[in-house]
Amino acid sequence: MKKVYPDARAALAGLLRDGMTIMSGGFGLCGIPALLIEAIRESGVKDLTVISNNAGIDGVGLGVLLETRQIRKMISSYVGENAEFARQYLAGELEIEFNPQGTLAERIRAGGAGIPAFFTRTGVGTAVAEGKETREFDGEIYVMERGLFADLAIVHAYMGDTEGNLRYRKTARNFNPIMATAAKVTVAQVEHLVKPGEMDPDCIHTPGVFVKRIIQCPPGYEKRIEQRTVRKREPAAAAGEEV
Amino acid sequence: MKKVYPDARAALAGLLRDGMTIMSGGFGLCGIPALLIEAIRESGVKDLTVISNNAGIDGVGLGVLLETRQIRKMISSYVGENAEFARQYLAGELEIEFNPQGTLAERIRAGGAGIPAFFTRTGVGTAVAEGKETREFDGEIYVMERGLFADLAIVHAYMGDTEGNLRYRKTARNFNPIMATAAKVTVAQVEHLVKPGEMDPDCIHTPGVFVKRIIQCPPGYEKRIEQRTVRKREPAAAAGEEV
Amino acid sequence: MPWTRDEMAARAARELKDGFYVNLGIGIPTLVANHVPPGINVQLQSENGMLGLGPFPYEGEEDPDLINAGKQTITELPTSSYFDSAQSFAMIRGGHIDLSILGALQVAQNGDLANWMIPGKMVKGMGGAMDLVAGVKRVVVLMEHTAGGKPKLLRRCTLPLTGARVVDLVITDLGVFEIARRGPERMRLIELAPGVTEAEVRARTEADYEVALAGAA
Amino acid sequence: MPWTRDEMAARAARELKDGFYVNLGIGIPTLVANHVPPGINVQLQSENGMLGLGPFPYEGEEDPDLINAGKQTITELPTSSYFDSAQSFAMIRGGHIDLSILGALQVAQNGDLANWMIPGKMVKGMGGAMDLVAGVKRVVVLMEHTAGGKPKLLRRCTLPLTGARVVDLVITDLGVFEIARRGPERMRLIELAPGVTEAEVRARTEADYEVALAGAA
Repeated sequence: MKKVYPDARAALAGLLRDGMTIMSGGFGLCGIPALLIEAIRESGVKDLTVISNNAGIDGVGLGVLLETRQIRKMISSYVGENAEFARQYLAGELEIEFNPQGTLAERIRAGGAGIPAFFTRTGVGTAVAEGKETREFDGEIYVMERGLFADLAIVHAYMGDTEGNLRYRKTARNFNPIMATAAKVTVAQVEHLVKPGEMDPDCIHTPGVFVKRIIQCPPGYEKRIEQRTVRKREPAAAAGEEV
Repeated sequence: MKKVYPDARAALAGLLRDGMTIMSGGFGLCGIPALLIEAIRESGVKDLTVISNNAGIDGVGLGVLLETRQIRKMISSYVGENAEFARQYLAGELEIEFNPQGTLAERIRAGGAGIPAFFTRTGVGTAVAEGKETREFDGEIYVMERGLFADLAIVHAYMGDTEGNLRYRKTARNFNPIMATAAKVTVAQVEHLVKPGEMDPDCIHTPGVFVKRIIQCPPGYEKRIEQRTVRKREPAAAAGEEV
Repeated sequence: MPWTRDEMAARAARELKDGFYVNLGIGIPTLVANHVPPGINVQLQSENGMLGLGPFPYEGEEDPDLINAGKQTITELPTSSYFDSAQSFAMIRGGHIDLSILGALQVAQNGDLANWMIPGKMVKGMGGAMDLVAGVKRVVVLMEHTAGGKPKLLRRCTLPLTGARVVDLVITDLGVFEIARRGPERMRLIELAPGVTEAEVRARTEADYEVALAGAA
Repeated sequence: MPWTRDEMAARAARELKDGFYVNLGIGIPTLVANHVPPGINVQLQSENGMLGLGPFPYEGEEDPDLINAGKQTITELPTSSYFDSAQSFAMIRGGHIDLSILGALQVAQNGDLANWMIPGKMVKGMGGAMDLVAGVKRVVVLMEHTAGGKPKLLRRCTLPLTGARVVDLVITDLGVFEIARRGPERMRLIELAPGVTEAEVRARTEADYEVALAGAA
């Protein structure tokens, strides 16, 4: 059972169809599966529902699928950084379902874990709870939220082996591991593809069972920075100091 | 804010009271917080409700709290290996609430995650679902289960730092990380206590926020094996071969 | 002649497909690992938090931190990974494990399974069995056809259930039965152990089943 | 004289206690990190999956894999750990974070908070704000007392809510208000910026509040 594919296009072959639901990992531009997004763009598949915390920025990440109008609906928590998004949304060309970020994460985790619904305090008394069942437990009101499960999940990892075991790096982990569990098929792009046994088995974030196909990013693959923020090299830098 | 305590007794000082609920990590005898259990025995605290996948064996692990009759009720998935347990249970001295192992794990995880209730397929149509709400989602019946939260969680980790960050080893991880999240106070015993920065931050299983007190196991701390099973050193060992 | 335990395990191993992730129960199911067909690569999952189970350790190499769900010492493989109990059952409940092979006290013709409790005896608990049968994609039962001369394949289970309509296939020492988990109740005898007759099976089975043997009329 | 943004942040920093785990919102709340009192050790959490946030990197040391929830490049500390978004919000929703300090568009006298949406304008989404205010043990709002001359402390919020009865304390440029999250509605003015009078605050506040200044009659 070979999981390794030569490139993004090959790894997505046979998996794409119009109207499908795709989960796409990352937070902002951090840990996004940019190669796989690019291959989806090239495939021309359309009317997509995309579940992703953010929508990229213009021309980067999911921004490229917005430019080509391949996305019909987004399920996200925050989409502030994308002018093309705003234009399509205000023109009524794009549907958006906002979820609180933690509810979005938990819905994805639930979908992958066989939990069809759960209760949370988040959003009680707000527009988020409208039309949803609320219920009291031990004197506190909670709203019921449903699990999310997609046709396809695309994720980015720092390291992966040929069995599909994945390891993420720093805050590029974010939504990737939970999305990897919550789709019929999960395809991963990894910066470093290694042989089984080269990763510490205590430090595998996504066990191989969740990953069906895997590709290695080509040399020179660029990870973009959305907000480059730095401090001056001074003896006593104040802002953002260790607290 | 010092989290490190000199020994198990000191780490539990002020935390124990009769009738309290305690979560205790481990699967069988693997990854159990034996030092902390021993200190609970010495404290004499009684009428405990203990949430633990198993109940130890006679004289080892939670078995020592059964011998001293300090446990009034167990919430577990499997308690097969303990003669004293069987005696007290059949004599009506001990209450037991059986949970399917995955439901137990999810209830603990939910308790720690602020989820008061969730739905699962596990146990539908069985005695486990009796008296519980069932509900249909997308044509499938599910049973509602409640989150679990304890007064105290005691866990065992392989390595921990003075900030309370923990790392577990192999299958000794089991219930420990989720229990660490699901109690008012979590106390950890670790085999190796290190300074912050000595563990890879991508490989910390329990972030320090969940751990209030920590002790290091003394030299010679023995981890017990419940079922020592070996194979013969032969050129072609059959049973249990890699598959 | 009825199948031996090893032959039953070998028959169960024919349910494995390349790339499968499999959870094996305690007892006869454990033997299935010895009969994986050549060219088939499967990964074993253990619900206490491991994927990629290796064989038992050599004497002196036992590791107290490395056990299977039966609490036996085992070893790891290059493909192994570890996770906590919540993630382990997320994997199981979420339908990510392809196959579970486990033992049974009783199986009903509608796929009901009883394998955790005999009322009046000491109850040890269900462990992970209820989660496995509710969550794993395909459930295969490996069991003796009768217990103390009494049928274990029944119209209705009389013991408390582990799961309702959860069994896909039953392999006994006498033959193999397919069960429909959805729609009308339907159990079919699809294979006989060599030399065992349909009449023998009928005599030792309470459940109603159709005969659908390969090559039969 | 009203407090400056830095003075507001310094006042908010007095809410920190040793050993606290704290989530700071974007804007003025970020400045709180610069005013942690001596002897107080706090760990900052970022909802994108990090505990133990370090300062901004030196030029040339930015790491695309290391950002805060505002998507700014940051650094790690010896105490840092990383986790996925589900665990991050399990931490938040489960009440494991001691304090959240965030900005607001409006706060009502009953503790209702609006800070994510202005109808008719482009809606960007609530991000993690709804989870933070619903889950964190104590919620402190840091905001200007008025916006365009209009009060932001209201009897009832007119903008869509981020959370209902979720605010414990409001620090504005004019003073500090305590709000009861449970029981009858109750907002109390407990501190004034130096030189600011109670009458000035009253004139710029729509919400009903009691005056409970330390040292006041």
